[in-house]
Amino acid sequence: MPGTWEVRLSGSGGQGLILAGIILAEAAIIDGQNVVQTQSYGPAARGGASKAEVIISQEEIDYPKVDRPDIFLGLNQESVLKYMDGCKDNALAIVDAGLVNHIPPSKARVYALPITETARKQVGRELVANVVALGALSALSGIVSRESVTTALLRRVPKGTEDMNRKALELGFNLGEQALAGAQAGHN
Amino acid sequence: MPGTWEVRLSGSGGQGLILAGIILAEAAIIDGQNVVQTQSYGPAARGGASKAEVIISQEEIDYPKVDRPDIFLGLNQESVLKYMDGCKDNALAIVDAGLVNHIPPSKARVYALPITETARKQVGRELVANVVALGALSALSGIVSRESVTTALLRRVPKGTEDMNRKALELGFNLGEQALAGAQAGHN
Amino acid sequence: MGCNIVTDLSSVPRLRPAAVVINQAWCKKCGICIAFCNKGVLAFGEGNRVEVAQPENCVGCGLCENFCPDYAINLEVADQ
Amino acid sequence: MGCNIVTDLSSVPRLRPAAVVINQAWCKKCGICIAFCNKGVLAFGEGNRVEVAQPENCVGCGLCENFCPDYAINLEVADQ
Amino acid sequence: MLPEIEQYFRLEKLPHMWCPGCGNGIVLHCLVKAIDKLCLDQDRTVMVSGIGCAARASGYLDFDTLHTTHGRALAFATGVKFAKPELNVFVLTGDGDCTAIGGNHFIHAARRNINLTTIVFNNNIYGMTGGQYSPMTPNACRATTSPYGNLERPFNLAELAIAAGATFVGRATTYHTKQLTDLIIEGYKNNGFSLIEVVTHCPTSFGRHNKMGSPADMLKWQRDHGVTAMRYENLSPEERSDKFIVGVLHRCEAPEYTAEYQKLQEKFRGR
Amino acid sequence: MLPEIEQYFRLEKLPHMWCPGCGNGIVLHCLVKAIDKLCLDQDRTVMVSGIGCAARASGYLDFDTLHTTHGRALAFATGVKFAKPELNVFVLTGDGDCTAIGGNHFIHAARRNINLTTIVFNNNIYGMTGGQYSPMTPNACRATTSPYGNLERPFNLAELAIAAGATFVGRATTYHTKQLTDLIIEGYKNNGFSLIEVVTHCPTSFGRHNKMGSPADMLKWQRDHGVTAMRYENLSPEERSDKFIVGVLHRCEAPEYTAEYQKLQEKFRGR
Amino acid sequence: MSSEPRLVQGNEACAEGAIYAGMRFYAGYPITPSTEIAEILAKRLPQVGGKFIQMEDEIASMAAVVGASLTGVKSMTATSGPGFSLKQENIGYACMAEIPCVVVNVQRLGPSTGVATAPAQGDVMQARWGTHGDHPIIVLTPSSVKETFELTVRAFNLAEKFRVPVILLMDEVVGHMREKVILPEPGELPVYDRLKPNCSREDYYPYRADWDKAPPMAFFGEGYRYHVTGLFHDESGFATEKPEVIDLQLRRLHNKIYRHLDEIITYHSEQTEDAELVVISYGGTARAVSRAVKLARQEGRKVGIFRPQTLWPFPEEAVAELAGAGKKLLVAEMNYGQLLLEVQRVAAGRCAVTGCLQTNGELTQPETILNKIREVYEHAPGN
Amino acid sequence: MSSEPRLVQGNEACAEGAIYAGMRFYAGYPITPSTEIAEILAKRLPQVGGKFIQMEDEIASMAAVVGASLTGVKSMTATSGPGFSLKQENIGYACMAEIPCVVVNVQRLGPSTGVATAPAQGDVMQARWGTHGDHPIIVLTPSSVKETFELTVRAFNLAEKFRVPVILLMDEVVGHMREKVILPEPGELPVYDRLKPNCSREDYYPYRADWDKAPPMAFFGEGYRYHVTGLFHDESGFATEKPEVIDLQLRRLHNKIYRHLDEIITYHSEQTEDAELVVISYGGTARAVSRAVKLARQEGRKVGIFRPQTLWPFPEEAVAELAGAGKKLLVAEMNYGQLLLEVQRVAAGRCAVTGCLQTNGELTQPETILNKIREVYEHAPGN
Ligand SMILES: Cc1ncc(C[n+]2csc(CCOP(=O)(O)OP(=O)(O)O)c2C)c(N)n1
Ligand SMILES: Cc1ncc(C[n+]2csc(CCOP(=O)(O)OP(=O)(O)O)c2C)c(N)n1
Ligand code: SF4
Ligand code: SF4
Ligand code: SF4
Ligand code: SF4
Ligand code: SF4
Ligand code: SF4
Ligand SMILES: [Mg+2]
Ligand SMILES: [Mg+2]
Repeated sequence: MPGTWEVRLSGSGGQGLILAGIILAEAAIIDGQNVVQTQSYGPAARGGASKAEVIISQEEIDYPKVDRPDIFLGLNQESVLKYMDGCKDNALAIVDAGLVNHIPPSKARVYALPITETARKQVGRELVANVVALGALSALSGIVSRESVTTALLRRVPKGTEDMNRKALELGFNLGEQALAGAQAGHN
Repeated sequence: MPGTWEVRLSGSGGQGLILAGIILAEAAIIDGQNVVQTQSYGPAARGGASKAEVIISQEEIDYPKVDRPDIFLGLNQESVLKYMDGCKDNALAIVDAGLVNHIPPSKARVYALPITETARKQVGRELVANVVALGALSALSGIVSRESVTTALLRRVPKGTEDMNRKALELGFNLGEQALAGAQAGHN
Repeated sequence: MGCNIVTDLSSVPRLRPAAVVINQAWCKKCGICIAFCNKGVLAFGEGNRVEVAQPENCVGCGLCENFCPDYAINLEVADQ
Repeated sequence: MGCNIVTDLSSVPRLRPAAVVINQAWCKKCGICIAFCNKGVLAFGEGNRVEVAQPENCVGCGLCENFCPDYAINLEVADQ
Repeated sequence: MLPEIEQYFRLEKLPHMWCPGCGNGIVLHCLVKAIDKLCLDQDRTVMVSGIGCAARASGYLDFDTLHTTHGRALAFATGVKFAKPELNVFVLTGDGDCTAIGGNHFIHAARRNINLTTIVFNNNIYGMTGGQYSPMTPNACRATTSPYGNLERPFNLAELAIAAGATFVGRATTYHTKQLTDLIIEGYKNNGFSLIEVVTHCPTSFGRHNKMGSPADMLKWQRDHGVTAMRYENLSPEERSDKFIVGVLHRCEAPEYTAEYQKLQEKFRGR
Repeated sequence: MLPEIEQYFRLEKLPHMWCPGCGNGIVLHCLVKAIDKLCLDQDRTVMVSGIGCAARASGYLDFDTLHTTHGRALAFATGVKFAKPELNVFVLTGDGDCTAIGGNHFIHAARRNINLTTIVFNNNIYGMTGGQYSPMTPNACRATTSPYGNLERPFNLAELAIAAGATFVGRATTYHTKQLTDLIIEGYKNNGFSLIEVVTHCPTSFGRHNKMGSPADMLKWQRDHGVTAMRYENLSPEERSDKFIVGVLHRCEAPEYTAEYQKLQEKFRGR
Repeated sequence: MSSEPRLVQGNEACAEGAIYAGMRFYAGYPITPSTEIAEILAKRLPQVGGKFIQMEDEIASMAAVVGASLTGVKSMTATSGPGFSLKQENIGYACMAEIPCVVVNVQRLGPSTGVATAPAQGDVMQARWGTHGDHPIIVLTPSSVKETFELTVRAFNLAEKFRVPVILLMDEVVGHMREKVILPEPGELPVYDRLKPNCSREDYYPYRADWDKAPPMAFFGEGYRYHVTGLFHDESGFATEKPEVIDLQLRRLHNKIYRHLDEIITYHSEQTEDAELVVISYGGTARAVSRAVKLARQEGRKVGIFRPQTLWPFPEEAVAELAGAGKKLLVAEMNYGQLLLEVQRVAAGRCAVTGCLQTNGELTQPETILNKIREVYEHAPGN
Repeated sequence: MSSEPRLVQGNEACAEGAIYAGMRFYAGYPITPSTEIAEILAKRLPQVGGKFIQMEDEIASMAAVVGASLTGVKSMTATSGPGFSLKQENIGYACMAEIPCVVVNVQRLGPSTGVATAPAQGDVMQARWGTHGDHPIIVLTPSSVKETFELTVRAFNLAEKFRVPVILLMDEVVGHMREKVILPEPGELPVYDRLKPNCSREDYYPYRADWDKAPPMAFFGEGYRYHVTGLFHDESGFATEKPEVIDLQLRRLHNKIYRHLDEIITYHSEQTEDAELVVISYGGTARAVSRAVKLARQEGRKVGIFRPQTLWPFPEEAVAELAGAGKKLLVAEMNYGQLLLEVQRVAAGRCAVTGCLQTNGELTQPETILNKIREVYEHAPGN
């Protein structure tokens, strides 16, 4: 479909990917787009590989699942192996540099970014890795505007954690921008 | 159907009509007949009107319910009003002389016999009115042989009550035979 | 109307009632009233009908009315 | 085979074990063993891996093994 | 029947369908006497029952009456009471209805301490279906499904209710009519879950299988075996073995469920 | 894990699916230690569980294992045990599984005193479905369906079991592993219905909502709040208020159901 | 069991048939009009070395039956509508975990409590579709006391062979009716026993079988130490969420039934060859139909009767053949038209399909059916 | 509720739609994938003056809902397959006693425990036939988050108007999906309130109504003092066993639904006029069908889509029309072919009817449907 982005966010159960998907979707709504968000759970959504998917489009969205991602995020090894498959040619793929060692063969443009490390070292909470990732993803793809994603984020996070989250998002934006400017992680 | 007897026994819940029906059916089996026995219960089979039906035939029996009785027994007023309806022309109808006052219009040959009274006064237990009735019915109709009904009765009754039951059955036979000999209760 | 009654009638020792009345339409002939009447007032009659055989013995204790499972006994108190 | 054991090993004060072995494939990094080791033997390492940081301090008390919900710790007793 | 309590009956439905001598009629009599003494508003009082002989009681009483499915009376009643706490809700249930298929709803209603006055007609049998043993049938008793005598032990219903959280528990018999009426009054007044167990007699399905004699004999059995707590105290263990206590067995305070919820609503309404 | 107990696990199924730090793994550990000490025949021992996180336990144990429907483990287990009394039957069930939807089967299994060793993994929450309050969630605690704090009172499960007829009742925690192992041994040895309640910790669905800290913190909470009966006796009422007893809580004798039935069979066989 | 003719009730024939088939475990909860089955078995089972237990409700009864069956004992429960509704979740469990057992439903008038003692056939569709999720099921229905005995034995045979719960769908008419019958001697009817694995524990996969077969079943307590669950599972019995495995296992569950229709489906068909109109009926209603068909024939109308003993899977082929031959079909049942829907589907417009339906709590009378026969015979469009 | 677009989950739309419709009583027991409905309502109901209670199981939940509804409060429960099976007995009670309420079933993969988080549509027939005895039932099924809101409101309107339990049959796809929606303002959607009697207590017969109508319903506690039972009852509400009364009352129960199909049945039909092939689908699957149909049209194939929002009573007339016009019908659903059976029945041989069925726990992909469309379009017999 024209003007449609299929986004797949994946990682382990506790990494907050559904929340990231929701924020991304809400940012797209602020931008005036149509959007559908879905997820898939493991046996009890603990550990392992889980995913959240977002489709963003100017058109009405019929089929709600992502078949062939335009954008892929993989925050742990298992989810990359399980869910990266099927990316479109030249899709954008972002993986956690610290937690992912192997990448399946793909024609995607792959960026390995220190997402979790940034969250742990620069924000002090690994928990916000999802937000860092969201920043990086927005910056690299331009799929949602910086303002919208910031607004959407701040609406969703618990009171008292706004600053921490804003910081995580900024760090993510920076990671993304640096990556855009710098070296691409190479095709393989 | 040729050679088929449809028998309906009715009375109140506690009068033992189902047992009477079973004994009648078993007597017919001893006589080498085919037989089907059914019953209908009230809300909880207590008091009111209940009925047991027996079809006796040389043929195979398909429909198991009695539509138009050849033989009708009514041991209380309510059941006579509710179930006597539908008797065949010239059917045999036996009602309890003490407990039944009104008989609906019918072309049956009606006998009003002191069944319960006989049980109470001559056997000393109202409980065996059903057996008295069975005796009278057999004698009046000849539907089952005297030996068979006696055998069937003695197989079914609790140990220790054989004599009482045999006596009740005899009294019933006598009631029936007297009635045959004597006056018919008249058509109405 | 219970709401106007200050003490429960049944707990007040009654005057000798005018009559023990059996509602034959409701009576199921269970015999409880007969068994519990200490004064032999009640008895089975013809066809097991419960009858007030000895009305003069009744002391209005209300046991029969109290235990009748079918509300078939009324103690009708005489107008004062 | 429990059936050949007369007294339960875990209830007998042990010899100083040769090694506390962590099965990293089963460990879920919950931190219970670290919190309950009174001797500071265990610690989180790189990427929250549980490491036997001070093996020499271990007294073989077995608490870590006992509380590990994932059976990821074994106290391997030295051959006598 | 006292003329002043006739108003609580649907007279046109009488005589009721219960067997001659069945104790259920006596329980109902006591219930309406209690309601009369309590001066309850007939229009704001609801009777909820399950399925069984006892459960047919609701049909004879002139209130809003709800005859539900087997075992579920307390769950339906929870809906009624929670939705409209200003209604007085009585639950009329048999021993099978309440303690067999309905056992779970019973312990949970007690645990929640929801303000339901529950009267269990305990005739120690499934009467309606013709006399199978129930969880309240004494050990060794005969029933159509225990032709060789019941192998199971019955519940001590009062203890179960207390353990589950009931805040009022009492027991009476169809012989102890005055006590029964009083217990219903006390149970109603308790702001929480109240159990009143009534030992009643089923001459047809229990008595007959267990040679208990006439209905009157069964009432006399109750008279001779149900004793007050005080008398029970003074009995020897042997004497106690076949006796049971009649009267208030338990009473305590605990927050009532619908009231707690109302507080919550007041706090968060419009938020 | 001690090498000698590895044989009781289906090692290829490990690591189990429970969350990091979940207490269920500790309970299982104690269970197999008990089984080992009891020298049970692995081929003649059956594990029956319902549905929930705890109920997944059966899949990790190398016996005949039966993972049933939610709340019904005890009813399935009754079928297994009654049909083949020579089998050792353990029931592994969560607090929701056992006391919410399964409450009726629980009180009836206890009443029948059927020889089942029942281990209730009490984490005070429905873990599997993501943290709704259970009948064992303490009053005022938070859960996804009690966002304003739980209005209900929890069961005292031990008292409920005793009132219902259980002949052995004990309680331990995932901290009190030695006691837990011993209780399972004692419970197994009891010829009748045995309940072992294990207070376990669910860091994901209970701990998080109620600010209980890390899994280790939750274990420490158990250490500090579970006391022996003897210690409990000596505490002041205030000190008692947040404590619970760990150890054997009840023990008595009663006929066991399957044995009673076997007697009946012997008596009437061939009649 | 003697070869003397006896007066036997339908419910009694069910109980005795079950014992004949080798059933030695019964768990139930009383409910009219099925209660006699429990009452008879409470007495009989201890005599034949079996077990009877009255559970706290129908859910527990169904659960206990499954548990018992896993120990290798043929197991059964009996109930009526309200209890049948309650058993549905665990019937689904038995389908999923492939546990042989027999569930008897002696139908009464519903919905809800309805009329406990009134005949009806309102649970035909529920017997097929009562539990959630897609599941195959076998449903048998008898018309006489003798057939009740025989179909009870068959129900166990099919349950054991295909490792499924089999529903014996009786109705109040047949359950409470007494007839003269000669009960079969031992050996007279075939009795099928469960296939057990003959491999070692290591080689045993409890859910490994050909694409259309039920796997051999080890008994609990015999050393196979396997896992049983209501979750989707692979051949080893352990839970899986792999789409291809789910697909395979679910397909096998269906195939093991639908690829063996010849073994499963039986029906009774009489005077259909020359018939212009065939009455399709079952259970108690079929007894009235027999009479009505006789009377219709006496009137010179060419009428036949088709009576499925297997309701589900529906004898689709046989009925399609009747429809294809252009015979008018009249479905007589005591409900609002349930099997009628299936007959309409199968007829696929090839013939007129009409219902003779009655739901007033009374057995349909032969006259009612005869009148309908006359009406359809004369007026329904032929082909 | 604002007219701002929001990201809303299907389960949330159900909860909010219920509140919009006036629902103020919820009783439930958690189960995946329906649990969010309960969680949201636990929070929201106290805020709007409503009541939320978590019951001990699904049976109790259904019972409490009926009890609450009798006091005049619009009531609801939500569950998934296993819980839906358990609720069946009391759903039948609500049918019989004519108690308005809404039962949500967010379907997951069955039978039995199946896979709790996997999408499926295996409860379509159970929703129609799950309880014992003959009973009419209304079943609605949404395909999007917005439609979930709207159909929840409709479900309450129909429940209140016809005094029936209405089943809102969702699936995991729609329940867990989040979409951008603008929730309706108050007043935007019609909200129907229960008809109360306006007569005196003496003149009130709780079950007296025209032959095809639901009677007005008095609330408990308002002085009408009437009787409610699951037994067959006459117009006064009291039990009866009179055949003619039973017949009359049961007929009215059916007629009040089947004589008002125009008010009850809605469907969405797109590009069917010129279509040679029409895909019939619903719920989550219909989303994949939409895509597939677009692709098929791009390939030049004349394909349309027919999507019932009312599953039961089935839009028989509309489908018969398609069949009559000789269009090929393809039924796409996530089960073994359930609605397919009904479509076959209604088509009555007038056109080719094929299924595109998937039961592996995954939402059918548009490609799968497209391939099937191509196959049927090319090869199925025309007429
Ligand atoms: C689900 C269900 N199971 C079983 C029944 C059959 N049934 C009706 S009443 C009853 C038992 C009644 O016993 P109890 O509650 O003690 O009442 P009683 O008749 O003794 O007063 C049973 C088993 C039913 N109606 N519904
Ligand atoms: C009939 C039915 N209702 C509801 C559910 C959903 N469900 C699965 S597990 C569970 C609760 C589990 O709680 P608990 O037994 O305490 O186990 P835990 O997960 O906490 O160990 C529920 C409600 C179900 N599977 N089946
Ligand atoms: S107690 Fe009542 S019902 Fe019984 S005999 Fe006396 S009056 Fe009649
Ligand atoms: S009131 Fe007392 S004395 Fe009079 S009849 Fe009744 S029981 Fe006997
Ligand atoms: S207790 Fe076990 S699982 Fe937890 S961190 Fe230590 S070794 Fe790992
Ligand atoms: S055995 Fe004891 S001392 Fe050694 S590591 Fe474990 S807890 Fe620490
Ligand atoms: S069967 Fe028993 S409980 Fe039922 S009405 Fe008769 S006596 Fe009463
Ligand atoms: S949710 Fe709770 S109980 Fe379930 S596995 Fe996680 S920690 Fe354990
Ligand atoms: Mg009872
Ligand atoms: Mg739990």
